[in-house]
Amino acid sequence: MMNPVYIALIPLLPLAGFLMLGLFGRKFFKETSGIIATLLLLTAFGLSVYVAYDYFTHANGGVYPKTIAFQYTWLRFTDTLSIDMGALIDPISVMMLLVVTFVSLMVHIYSLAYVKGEERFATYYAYLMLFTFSMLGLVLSSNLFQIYIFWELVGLSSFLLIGFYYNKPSAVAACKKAFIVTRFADLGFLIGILILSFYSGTLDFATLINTLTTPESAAMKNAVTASFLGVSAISWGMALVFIGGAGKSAMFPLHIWLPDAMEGPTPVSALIHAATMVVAGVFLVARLFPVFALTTPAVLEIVGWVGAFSAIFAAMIACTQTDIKRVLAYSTMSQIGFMLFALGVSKYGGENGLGFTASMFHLFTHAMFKALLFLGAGAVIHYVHSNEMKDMGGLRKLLPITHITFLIACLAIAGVPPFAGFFSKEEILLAAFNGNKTIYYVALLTSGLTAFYMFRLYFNIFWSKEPATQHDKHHGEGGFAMMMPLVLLAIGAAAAGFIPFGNFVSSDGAKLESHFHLAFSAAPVLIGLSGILLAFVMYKKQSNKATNLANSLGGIYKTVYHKFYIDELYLFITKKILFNLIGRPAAWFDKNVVDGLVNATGNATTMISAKIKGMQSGRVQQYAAYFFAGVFGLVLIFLYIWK
Amino acid sequence: MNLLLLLGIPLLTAVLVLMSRNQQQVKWVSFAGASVQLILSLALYYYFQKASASGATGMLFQQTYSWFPTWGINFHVGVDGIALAMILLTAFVVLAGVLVSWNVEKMTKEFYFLLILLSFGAYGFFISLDLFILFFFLEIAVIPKYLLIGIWGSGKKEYSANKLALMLMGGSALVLVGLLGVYFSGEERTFDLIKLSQLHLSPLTQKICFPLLFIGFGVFTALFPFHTWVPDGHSSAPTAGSMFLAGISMKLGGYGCLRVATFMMPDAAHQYAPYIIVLSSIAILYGAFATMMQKDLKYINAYSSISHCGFVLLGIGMLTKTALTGAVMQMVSHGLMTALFFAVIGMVYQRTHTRQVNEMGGLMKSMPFITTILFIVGLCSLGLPGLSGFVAEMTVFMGAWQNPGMFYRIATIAACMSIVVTAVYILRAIGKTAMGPIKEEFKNLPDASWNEKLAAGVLLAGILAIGLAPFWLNDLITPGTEIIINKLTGK
Amino acid sequence: MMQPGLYHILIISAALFFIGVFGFFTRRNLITMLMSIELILNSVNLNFIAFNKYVWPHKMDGLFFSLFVIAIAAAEAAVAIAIIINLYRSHQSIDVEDAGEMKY
Amino acid sequence: MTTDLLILMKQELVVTFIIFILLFIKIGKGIKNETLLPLIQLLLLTNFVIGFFFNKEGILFGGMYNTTALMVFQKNILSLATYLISLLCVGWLKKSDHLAEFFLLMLSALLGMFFMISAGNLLMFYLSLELATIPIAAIANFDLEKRRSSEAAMKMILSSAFSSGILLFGISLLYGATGTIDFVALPALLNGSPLQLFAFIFLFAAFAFKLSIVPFHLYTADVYEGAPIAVTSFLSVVSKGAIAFIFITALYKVFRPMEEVWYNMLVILSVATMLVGNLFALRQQQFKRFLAFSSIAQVGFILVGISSGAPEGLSAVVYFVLIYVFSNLAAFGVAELISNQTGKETIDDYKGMYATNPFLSWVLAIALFSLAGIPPTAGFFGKLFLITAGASKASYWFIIIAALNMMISLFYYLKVVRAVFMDKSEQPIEKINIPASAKLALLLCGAGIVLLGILSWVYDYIVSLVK
Repeated sequence: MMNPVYIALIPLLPLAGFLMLGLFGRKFFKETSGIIATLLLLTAFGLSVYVAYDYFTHANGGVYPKTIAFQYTWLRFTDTLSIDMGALIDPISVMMLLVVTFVSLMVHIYSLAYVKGEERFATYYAYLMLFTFSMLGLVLSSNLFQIYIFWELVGLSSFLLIGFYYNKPSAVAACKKAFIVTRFADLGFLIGILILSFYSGTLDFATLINTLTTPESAAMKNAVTASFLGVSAISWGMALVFIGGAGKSAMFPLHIWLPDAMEGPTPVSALIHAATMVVAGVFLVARLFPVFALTTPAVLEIVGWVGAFSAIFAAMIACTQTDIKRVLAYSTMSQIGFMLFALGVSKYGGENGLGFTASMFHLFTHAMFKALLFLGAGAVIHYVHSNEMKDMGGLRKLLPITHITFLIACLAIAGVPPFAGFFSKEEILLAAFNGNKTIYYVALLTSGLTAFYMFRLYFNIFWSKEPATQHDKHHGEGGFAMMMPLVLLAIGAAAAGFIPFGNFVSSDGAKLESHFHLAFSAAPVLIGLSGILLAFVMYKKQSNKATNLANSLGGIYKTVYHKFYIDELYLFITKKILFNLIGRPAAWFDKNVVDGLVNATGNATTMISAKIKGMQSGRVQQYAAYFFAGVFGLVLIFLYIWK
Repeated sequence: MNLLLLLGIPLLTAVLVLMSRNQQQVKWVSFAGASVQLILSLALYYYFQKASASGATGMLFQQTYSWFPTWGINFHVGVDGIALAMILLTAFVVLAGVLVSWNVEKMTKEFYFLLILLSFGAYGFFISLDLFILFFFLEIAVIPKYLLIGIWGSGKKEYSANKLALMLMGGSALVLVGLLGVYFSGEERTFDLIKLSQLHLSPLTQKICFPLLFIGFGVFTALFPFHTWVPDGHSSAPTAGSMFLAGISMKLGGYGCLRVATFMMPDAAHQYAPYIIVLSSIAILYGAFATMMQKDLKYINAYSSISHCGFVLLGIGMLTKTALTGAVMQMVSHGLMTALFFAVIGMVYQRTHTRQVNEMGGLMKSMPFITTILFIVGLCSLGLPGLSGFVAEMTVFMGAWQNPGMFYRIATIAACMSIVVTAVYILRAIGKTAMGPIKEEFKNLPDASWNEKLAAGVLLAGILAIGLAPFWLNDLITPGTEIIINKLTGK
Repeated sequence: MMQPGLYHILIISAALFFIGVFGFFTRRNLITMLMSIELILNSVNLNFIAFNKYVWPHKMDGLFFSLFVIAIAAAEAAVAIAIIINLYRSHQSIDVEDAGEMKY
Repeated sequence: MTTDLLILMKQELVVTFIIFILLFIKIGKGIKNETLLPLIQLLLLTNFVIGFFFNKEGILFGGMYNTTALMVFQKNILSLATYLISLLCVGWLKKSDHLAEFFLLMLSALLGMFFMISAGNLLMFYLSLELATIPIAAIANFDLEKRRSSEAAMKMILSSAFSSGILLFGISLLYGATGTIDFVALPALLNGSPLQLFAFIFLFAAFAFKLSIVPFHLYTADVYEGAPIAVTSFLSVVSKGAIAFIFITALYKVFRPMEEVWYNMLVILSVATMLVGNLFALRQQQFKRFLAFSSIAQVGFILVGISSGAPEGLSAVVYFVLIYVFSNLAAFGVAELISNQTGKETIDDYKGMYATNPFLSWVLAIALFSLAGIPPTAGFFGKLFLITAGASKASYWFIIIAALNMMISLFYYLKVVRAVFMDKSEQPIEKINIPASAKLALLLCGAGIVLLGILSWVYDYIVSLVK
């Protein structure tokens, strides 16, 4: 067994980096913070590779064991319920370790050039380190509550990084939105945790999954029989947990924060809002997959439908957006939809667990090509100083490396063989085909859309029209620091598909042989290619074909362009309902009724005091009369009434 | 360890402050006193751990002196984990409060004297094991608050000071009646908490005295609907005053609710728990929603205190061990957090001369340290892991959820919902003050001075110590809550 | 001829008492008010004497009490009149209604 | 017998002796105030000190006069208060043309109170009550040229004469019903017949008048306001205290068989007294008048303690009166100093006083806090023990009302504190020149207020006396 210190070091190195740069960065490491952070992360990445190698070469009878590398009790609620901080090592966490450290490393390197000269350079790296730490903690979590803790922390680092340009009002609004929307989803997660912990009596993943997948256990019986609104408690719990996942993974209808999150620096978008954090929801579902699949298949089906719907929904919007980062954001949402419905259609164990493997595989490849896309987009933005497609065009000669790598990524995401996306997507579609036909067709359509909007993006950036002349050419493509990650990721995006993923990751830990069906792949590949062709026709040269199409679609186009008015709906709910119908009345009530009562008591006292002042009339005879009346009052009471 | 030291140091400091010749002397004497007190509290923690390790349970370091034997009043002091946690909280807040008041120019001596008197009351309250002296110390703390707000406050300070003093006195009047009810119902005329807790008070006494005591203490800790002194009082008070008010004074109430009302009257606690839960859930949500509409930073924190203190009462109302532990944790956490929040608000106000969030913006540029602290404390307030608020709130939720039954579930979910609303108002406040474009007049404002940094550091240390490693606090509190819960379940 | 009994005397004394009280309430002249008080005291004296004579003939407390009451009444009257004279100096009136400056 | 007489009546004899000295001084060639005043102060101090020596309990004159250790202590409290007044009011006293007469009358009243406390007989009681009242009416008029002073004296003498009439009528009926006026013999003869009840209510009303219990209190505020502060403080502290003591003795010893009746009366009247006193105090601007109503409210609290009918009640009342002496005299002392040097007597005049007179401000604040019952001042303990004593018997409602009245009273005490410490003023009171003796007295009061509560042996001593 490997040394737990190595595993512990993987998240702790970024943490150390965060503390060092966060506390002293501004003063002592103003220039060197980027290098320090990168080196730390390089070490972490090296450790991850080592751990992964070590883990995957020590399969126990063909099954990868779930082991707890280390665990400390952090907070003990009761004898059985406690938050433990630990590291759970299993195929998916090891895979995630690799993904997170690798992409993060790429982004660190890339940022050396991208963020250079920024006043808060050190702070930026501190935040990146914080994020990396939190994300690593999240994937290593051995405890349901631990994952929640890191869940919140990645939310925080996402918030900090989106709002990195804090003096831009739009960035401020975006980071608030991201935090609050995911927070709202986390509320579901939290309640889900409470429900699960109550019925299973534990927070530990292994025990929890064990208890909740054993139909004979007493806890299980309770959880299934106890119901609310006709749904069993365990289903509620899992569904609520999934809400948390859906929030973080920007699934419909909790996706609204993701496009806005593009206000952050582009490398951040690549790391957090494309490759790692947003797939946390997928990871969570995967983590609890046995419970989903064995105990609450109905909830898993919901997961599938939410994923499928989000996939096509986002793909449609992506076709209409003009901000390149927003296109990528919707594409991310769409791809995560793929991963989720892959899980949704999957079953537990053996061949039936293909969806699970496919989902993880897609997560893996997606991390490569989506990070690449964002970093490429970052290079473009860096060059043209704009996010808008209309400011771009014909950049292929000016940015050759970016162009090539971007193209590779586009091909990968469009599912063109032999790029990475093809393999993972094909597996997903196969799983969907076996599991749920409707979802399969939706997915097929979505792949077509994916190919279309990606190449719309590609052509608009690199072809379309001649480059505008006002770009300052002196900084070129951004130098080695920016190009190296692009190239490395491009290699990943091109080649990752050949990894026999099923050998490593499967729903039950056993190796899963993936078969390649040529006949089956034909349909998605053809659809993808036709999407690319359509994009080629419409966007290769500057023309008004696209505008004509948009006009002919009329209201539909407008609706899609405005993202189905979901943002407006949310705005209405928050501004009009939350603030005006709850907040304002509450504040009013407090000021006028509760406070008013207190003041009224005071005023009433003063008033009574003024009313009875006549008693003290200053006339001695009246005083005596009161005296006498008092005597007679007492006589009356005690001689006649009392007895 | 001799607990009377905890009272002696503040008294000595107060006397020395009165004897000081100039402002500098006053400040340094207070600073020294508060530091010594903090060290003493930490030492107390050390000795307490040592004693616990050797098997001592219950109230440790007890001392009894006969005070008014006719009435059975003894000067009986002692601490358990809960009290110790509160003492540590007080020590942290007092030191920070002394530090942030460094530039009080007006009547400095009196200011510090009152601060120290206030802390004296708090320490006494937490170590009391006799209800009479508990009440004595509870009331000692009222007038310094009145004067602090009335003399050094801002805004409609007289009104706020009056409201605060009167509502708190009203609360303590109810407490007094409740205490007398308990006193006269036992077989023995005693105010001794431990003796009384061993007696079984008659159901009628419990039925009458529990609400009296709970509401009475509840006024101190912003029990809905007796919370209206909180926003006005906090917002009018000078910085250190607000810190003490929210950080220490509101905790007296929570501690009283737990230690006096709930502990002594288990039957009534069960009987009234649903009402407590309803009121505290209302306070949590209602406070949070009301906060959302506030524009003044101090009002924001004050209203959020109502919401946060609701967790304390919710935890008490839930009557499970975890929930009670959570309630105490929330007291400590909220005390540190809100004190720090007020400290930061004070720092901001001192520089910008406004507390309206709409009039600020982009302050991160000119004062990175202060805004970072504002960030951290805001995040603590909205329950971010790694900071104390999260730990406490989660413990309360966990404990609350252990009660089966739809009623408890709904109340817990309602309370959980506040974490979203909290996020809304905290981020709104931070977004408007720290972030966004900076105004011209705020561009050259100085960042925190050494005393402010130290003050923030002290409180932050506490917040992080709980947030990052909650187990020590949990281990400290749990034996205490276990005794209470055993009494509640009749074990 | 009918001997006056205890009740006759008590009735007279009660009447005196109430006349005194009534006078004290209604007269506006301070001296007259003082005289009304004397009426009350005299009713008390009558009471004492009557009780002593008819009810407790062997307990002389009543008799002595009435002697002391008479003496004290004189003292009280002396001080009261002195005060009234001084009041007259400052107010130029001995009407009770004129001396009602302090009120509420 | 003779030695008994000398020792048992030592306090009365000393006071009488002082009265005679003053008489001789007055008859002979007058002495200047500057020398006379210290002499009187010294004599009063002697009077106070002698109270602590040669204590003996006993009965004189066939039960007309009796004394116990508790009574000696009560008289000591009154002596102390008188001494403090003589110290505090030096400014006003020095200016007076009739210093000797003033003390002559005041000490006569004090003598009356001493006898009243020791009275063992209704006749004795009546005589001493008159002796304690009539001289005060005379000295209430001591600001001879002031309209308000004579008005106050007039109200005082007429009201108290009226109340004596009521008292006497009650006594005569009681005599008729029982045939005795002796305190020892009375209880056995009380059977609660309507006539006795009737008589008792008349008696009770007279006590209530002297204690200013609502609705018999109306003269109080006017007299307090009009009379010179020295007299007001004497009235509010010494006279109230003495009456409270004898009232308890009367209720606990003599009218014990009627406990049920007077308990209910006390509850009703105490609630009324607290409420009315507080409500009137709320709206006062004149500081003396304000203190008058506040002292009415305080009496309401005393009634709570008395209502317990137990030794605890008695000890609590004695303790409270002792504290009340210090608190009230401190407040009056500050008022006297200010009024004497600036002529300002309203609360508005006190605005911003802290800036110019920190010492006086603190003394005033502590005194007011003690009156309000805020710890750590002794007033807190005093009030708490009264309520605790009352609670041993009372219903929750009564105690809640009493406790809430503490809150209302805090409101108006804080009004003064606010004026002194917080409000700004265009013309704050200028720096007051505090005479040494007044300063001494204020310090004594302050020390008393702070220490009496914390040093529990004072209370223990009282308890031991009660037993």
